[in-house]
Amino acid sequence: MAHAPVAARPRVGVVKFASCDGCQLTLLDLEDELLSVVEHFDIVDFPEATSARSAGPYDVLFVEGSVSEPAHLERIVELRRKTRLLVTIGACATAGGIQALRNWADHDAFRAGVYSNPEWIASLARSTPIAEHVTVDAELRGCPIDPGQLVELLTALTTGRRPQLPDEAVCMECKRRGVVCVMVSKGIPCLGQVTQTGCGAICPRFGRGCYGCFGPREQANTAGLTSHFQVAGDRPREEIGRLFAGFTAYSEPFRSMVTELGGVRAGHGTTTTTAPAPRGGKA
Amino acid sequence: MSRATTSDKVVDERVYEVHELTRVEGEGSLRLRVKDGEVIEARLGIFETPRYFEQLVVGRTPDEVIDMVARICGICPVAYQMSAVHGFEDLFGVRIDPQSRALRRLLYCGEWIESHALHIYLLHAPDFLGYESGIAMAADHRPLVEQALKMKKAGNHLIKILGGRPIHPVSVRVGGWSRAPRVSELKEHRAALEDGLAFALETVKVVAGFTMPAFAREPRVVSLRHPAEYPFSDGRIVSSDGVDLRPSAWRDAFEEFQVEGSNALHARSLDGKGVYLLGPAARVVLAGEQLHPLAKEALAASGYAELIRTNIYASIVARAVELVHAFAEAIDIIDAYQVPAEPLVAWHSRPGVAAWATEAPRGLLFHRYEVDESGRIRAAQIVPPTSQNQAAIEADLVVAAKQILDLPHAEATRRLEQMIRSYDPCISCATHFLDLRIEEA
Amino acid sequence: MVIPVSRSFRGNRPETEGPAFLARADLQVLFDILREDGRRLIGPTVADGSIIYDDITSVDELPSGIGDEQAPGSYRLRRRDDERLFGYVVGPTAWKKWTFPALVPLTRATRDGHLVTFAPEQAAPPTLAFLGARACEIAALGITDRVLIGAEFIDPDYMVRRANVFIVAVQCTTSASTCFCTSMGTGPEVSEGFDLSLTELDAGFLVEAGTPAGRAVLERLPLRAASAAEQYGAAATVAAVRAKIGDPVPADGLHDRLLAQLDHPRWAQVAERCITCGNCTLACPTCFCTSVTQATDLTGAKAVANRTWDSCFSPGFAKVAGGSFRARPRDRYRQWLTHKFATWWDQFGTSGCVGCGRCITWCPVGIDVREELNAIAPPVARSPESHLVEPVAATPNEFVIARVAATKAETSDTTTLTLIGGDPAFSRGSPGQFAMVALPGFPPLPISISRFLADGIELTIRGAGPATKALCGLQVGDQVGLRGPLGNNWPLDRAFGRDLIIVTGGIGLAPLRPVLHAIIADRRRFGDVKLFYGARTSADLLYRDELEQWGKRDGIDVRLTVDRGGPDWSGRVGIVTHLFDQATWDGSNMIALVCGPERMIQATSTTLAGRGVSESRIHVTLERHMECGIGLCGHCQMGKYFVCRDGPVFSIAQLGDTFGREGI
Amino acid sequence: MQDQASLVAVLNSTWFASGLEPGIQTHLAELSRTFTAEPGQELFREGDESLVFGVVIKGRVALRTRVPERGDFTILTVEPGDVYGWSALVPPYRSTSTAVAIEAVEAITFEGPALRAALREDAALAQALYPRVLVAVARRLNATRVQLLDLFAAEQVRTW
Repeated sequence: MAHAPVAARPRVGVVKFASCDGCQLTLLDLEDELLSVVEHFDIVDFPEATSARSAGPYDVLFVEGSVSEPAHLERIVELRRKTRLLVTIGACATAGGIQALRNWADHDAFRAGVYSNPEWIASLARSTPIAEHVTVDAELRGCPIDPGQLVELLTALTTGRRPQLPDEAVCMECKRRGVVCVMVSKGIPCLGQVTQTGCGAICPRFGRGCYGCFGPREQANTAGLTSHFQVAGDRPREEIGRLFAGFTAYSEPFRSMVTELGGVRAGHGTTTTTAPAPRGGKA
Repeated sequence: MSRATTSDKVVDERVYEVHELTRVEGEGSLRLRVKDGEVIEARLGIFETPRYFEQLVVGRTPDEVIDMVARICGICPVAYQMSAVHGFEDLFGVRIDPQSRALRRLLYCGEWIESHALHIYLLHAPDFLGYESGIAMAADHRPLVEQALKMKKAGNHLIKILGGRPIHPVSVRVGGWSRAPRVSELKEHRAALEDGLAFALETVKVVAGFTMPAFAREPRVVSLRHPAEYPFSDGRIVSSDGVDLRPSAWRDAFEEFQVEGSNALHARSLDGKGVYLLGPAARVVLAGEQLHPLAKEALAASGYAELIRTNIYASIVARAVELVHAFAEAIDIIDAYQVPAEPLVAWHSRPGVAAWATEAPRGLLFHRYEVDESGRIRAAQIVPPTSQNQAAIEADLVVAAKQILDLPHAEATRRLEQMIRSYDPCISCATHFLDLRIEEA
Repeated sequence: MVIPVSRSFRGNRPETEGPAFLARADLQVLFDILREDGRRLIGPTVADGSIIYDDITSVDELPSGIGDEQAPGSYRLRRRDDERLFGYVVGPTAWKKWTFPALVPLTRATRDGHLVTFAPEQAAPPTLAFLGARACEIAALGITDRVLIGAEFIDPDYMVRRANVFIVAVQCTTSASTCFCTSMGTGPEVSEGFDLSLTELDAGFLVEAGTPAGRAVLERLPLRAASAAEQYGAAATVAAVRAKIGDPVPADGLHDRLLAQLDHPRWAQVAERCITCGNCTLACPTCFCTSVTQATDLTGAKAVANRTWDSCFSPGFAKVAGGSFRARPRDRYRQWLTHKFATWWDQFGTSGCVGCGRCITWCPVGIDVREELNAIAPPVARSPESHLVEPVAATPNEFVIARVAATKAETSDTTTLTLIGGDPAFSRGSPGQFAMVALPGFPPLPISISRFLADGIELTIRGAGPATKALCGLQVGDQVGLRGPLGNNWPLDRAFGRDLIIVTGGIGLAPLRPVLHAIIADRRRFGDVKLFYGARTSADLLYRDELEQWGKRDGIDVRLTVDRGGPDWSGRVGIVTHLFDQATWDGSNMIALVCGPERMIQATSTTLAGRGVSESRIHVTLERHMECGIGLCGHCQMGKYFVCRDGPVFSIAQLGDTFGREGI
Repeated sequence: MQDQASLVAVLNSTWFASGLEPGIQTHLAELSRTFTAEPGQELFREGDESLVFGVVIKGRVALRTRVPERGDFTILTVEPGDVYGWSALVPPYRSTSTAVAIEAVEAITFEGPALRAALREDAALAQALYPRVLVAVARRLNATRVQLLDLFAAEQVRTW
């Protein structure tokens, strides 16, 4: 027939690097689809879910987690070699994850601050996204990924079409759902305008500002937003920096904002620019 | 960290080794060396990559910390949010609305359901029924697995109603909730929870029917205990041998230490009594009195009330009993729910130490944060249940070793893996580190 | 109970046709009557720190004594010092939420082996009553009517939803700092487009009927004649609002002035502040741009096409295979503003803005359109090319089924499909028109018709992406969904008795192939006919056999050239313009038809001009991102045209200076 | 060798030399001669000294360039009316491509050195001719640019 799926029953692998396992868990959280997913996909390697193992090759490989220890470096290249379609899932794999905040810090200070015997532990100075090391065919953003987008990707695979993953702002999702803008109506700083949607605008729906876990959208005007926060919102630079210093901090242009504004304390115990004592709840 | 320690080729030595444990959360390995019938090495190796959370939170605000520490674990993010938020509210003297407190318990119910259902059916049951995975199990036991998934979904959906998504929910804030659900939202989910409860009760029967490998050892157990409720986030830290502390005072009785060959720190008690066990079995033993009546009945009927003290394989029964409790209490909370008058109460930061322990699905989870004058974190310590259980696991490996020597090598190795899964180890949780500078400070 | 009460008041209704007075205490009666008539009441109520329009059943749910303070990028509720029920301005979300929902299922499709089905979703909308629509909001509904049901193509979903609404207007007795209805000529006075109108006074409301339906409801209300004082008071309040708003954006000549400023440095400056988040467009009561997404199940056998609100601010909105036509934020801001205030007139004979101020209030960074604008404009007539054939499946959600009768591989990546069935309308189509072609689960694609048959059409498709590759992969017997024939045609009649030159390259020959068929069928009516055709390599030339025939047999001067000459190729090498750079012939009596990449069209029309072919005689086709094919989704807008509906064929003169300009 | 009149006529028929003043046309005609080539005949070779500047009257000339290990590639074909060998007028007077007749070709040619000398001595001739040479070269340049855009190339087709 017309459509050309990747394979009749694609051989699928699910592997992890540095991560919390939440994104691969999202696959197991597809409670309604899981059993029919395994009918259409041959899950050959998924350590968290099955003892059956395979060293590949894979038609589709879902990669969770960031590259953050020496062994990861060869491992990802080796996996890429055995894979037709490599799909990165989640903020760690697509952006380096929250652990990438260490990329602004002194790694040795980090380790020394953490270990009695740092020499026993191997880890890289930087936590980096998979795409910094190998070609990635598709990425699912988010911390964690959105189940709906995962299903969309899987159905696109079986249908043979391009997955429809929006490149627009979270704001679009807010407006479509009739969520009242928390920034305009409550003055809550929100990254929704510069963040790629896909989450369903969860944070604004729950009375919070978006904290960017789906990462920067295409052409995110972070500089424009920052000057608005500074001028209109009268917020200190470092506080704005911490907004960007989240789960996708290492993706440009968030990365530049963190570097420029601060927000990550380099190493242990160092002090930072003064900021007012925070007020939680309703002021 | 060496991911594949190749087995030495000593003639009279047997090595049982699993280079990459499966059906556990995170990356760990098992190595057991037996020489002339004597165990000379028993190790649960953890090579999950360190992510330095205790360092990442330095300089951040309490609400930011709640978002960040959730990312330690995709299976039990709520637990991390709970230990952190209760610690901060304890330090800042925040009194949250009673309904907000009820919602916190409800959120924990959701996580226990999701985590226990996942572990019982997709990770652990395949060991007892002889399958490589829950998915493979579905081929022969489809209705069972479908029901299990339904049950799991009911838990996930509960978290979604309260926090927007099952993994890393967003609404837990110091002072309560960024948004409290409408009564109708919860009521709409009640039916699914009723179904879940029914199948949870069935589950107790199912797992009680499994053939448990023989195993006898009575470990020292530790958990929270509360006079009026089954322990989630409140009560006192108690042990089977008389420890009795405020949830903030974990360090008065316990400490963490680093072991070579593991990315996780082990924990031990300062009184030198060594290893202790956390988790469903420990809670049922220490706080069984506060189990929901339905759960109590189910436990009694299962005939495992005593056995779960001594046979680690039977922890799956304790887990099923807690599943019943979580569903039953969730329904009670929903029936009594009214929207909080003030979902988010105002609060002000004050410097000091914010410390608290709550009951993650896998056991006691302790957080400790030093908050500075500007309301930022100066230092942090996070002690997850698995790093506390690690010593107990290795101790039990030694006991188990003696019982599997006559089994064929592969079967023996499988049995050891099954035993490790009985602890539901959460390895990505375990991979977090004590900041020794706090000790010096 | 209500009805008896209202009956008992019948006698007291004023004889005069002047406005009547409804006591505040009796407003609930209006609620009850409307609900008894089976209507869901949508009105203002406080939720989540703002006044939103939502389901309400009782007067108690109205924002009694609550007002709103709006400023660029800021909205706050405030307690009023009175108990007015309508003492606010406009809410965050426009009424289009109900008449033009954010998500509408369009089509359900299935595939079973060769067979496909496409079933349009039939909207069964609720019967609604809008309570508290303001003058600007009613004007917005009027504009959307023109856009979505006012032209030759209609949005059936909108039509039914709109028809089901009963409108209770409320005169503005207060205004926000963001209001500029006065400048847009839409308010504050409500003068038309309502069934009932209310003007709020402290003690109650002046009530007027605007339609028979409104009159019918009015007659059931407990009313008394409004006193002169009440009438004066009401008029005075509204007048005061007008005075307070003033005329922030003087509107004379705005259209022309704006379009004369396409290169103004301000576009770049505002783009530094604009986050291109799209909030302004989705908050706008008249923005109607949409996109269609496909939802399939794991088997791919079932698919639903859903239409969602989209925005010209999103990077993907104007994307085609080669990239986006509005790559820079400044392009997108200019597109939005010039469309709202200028080209909207050209397309729909009205402004696209009603001055409600939502785009100002709900811009998170507080960009104020009024600051960005500079003055006023009279309408200019739209200049669409009329359709020769009434297309089939003319709404975005219908398709007719056609069957693949033959497939022919033209080149390594290009295939010609012969589609039989569909509808006779296709065979009556005209050279240059295109069809929307759909496979379940794939986005429908606009494909030029490359041959008209008695009982079907041919489509020549280049497999560039998954969807086009899927079409190229179709086998004989497979079915597809079709809509069309759409778009305008090559103006062949203009070439009667004249010389004709056809210049094209690559796949661009496909839409011109029917032109050649038409010429050959009636060769004598045309003078000298040239076909200059370029391709990348000789292997990329389409319709090889036909090309030869046209040259040898049909008296057409066929000249081929390729960009890359391989050893096997002894023909011409060089770009198409090279074919007549050196020519000395005179183009003053010549019509030119040009199809190809925009850059190639530019080079060609320049060279043609050098040969004396005037811009009004050079006809070209433009490529844009098309989704609906009938001017309802907004993607393919280019200045005052929708390329799908007003094109794809345009004369260079028609395009004017927008042609070849970056970011239009 | 044809007579002046017919040469002038032929020159006049070409885009390159049409509409020149009679005087200049005569002068050009004196310098020019007709030239014919068989299919396959090589007119000049890339890198050699460029001796001939020509205007194609009939047939087609392929301009080829050699890519090491890929062989000869036709970069352009010269059609009737167009010029070839412009490098005969521009230092260092070396051919930038190899010219081969791919059909029977008739052309009018000028000896490079002679034409250059004439252009040096006859200011009027130079004034009339150089702009046209310039236009011819400019057209080449523009055409080459468009060719470089590779407008008809299929954009790379990825799975997604």
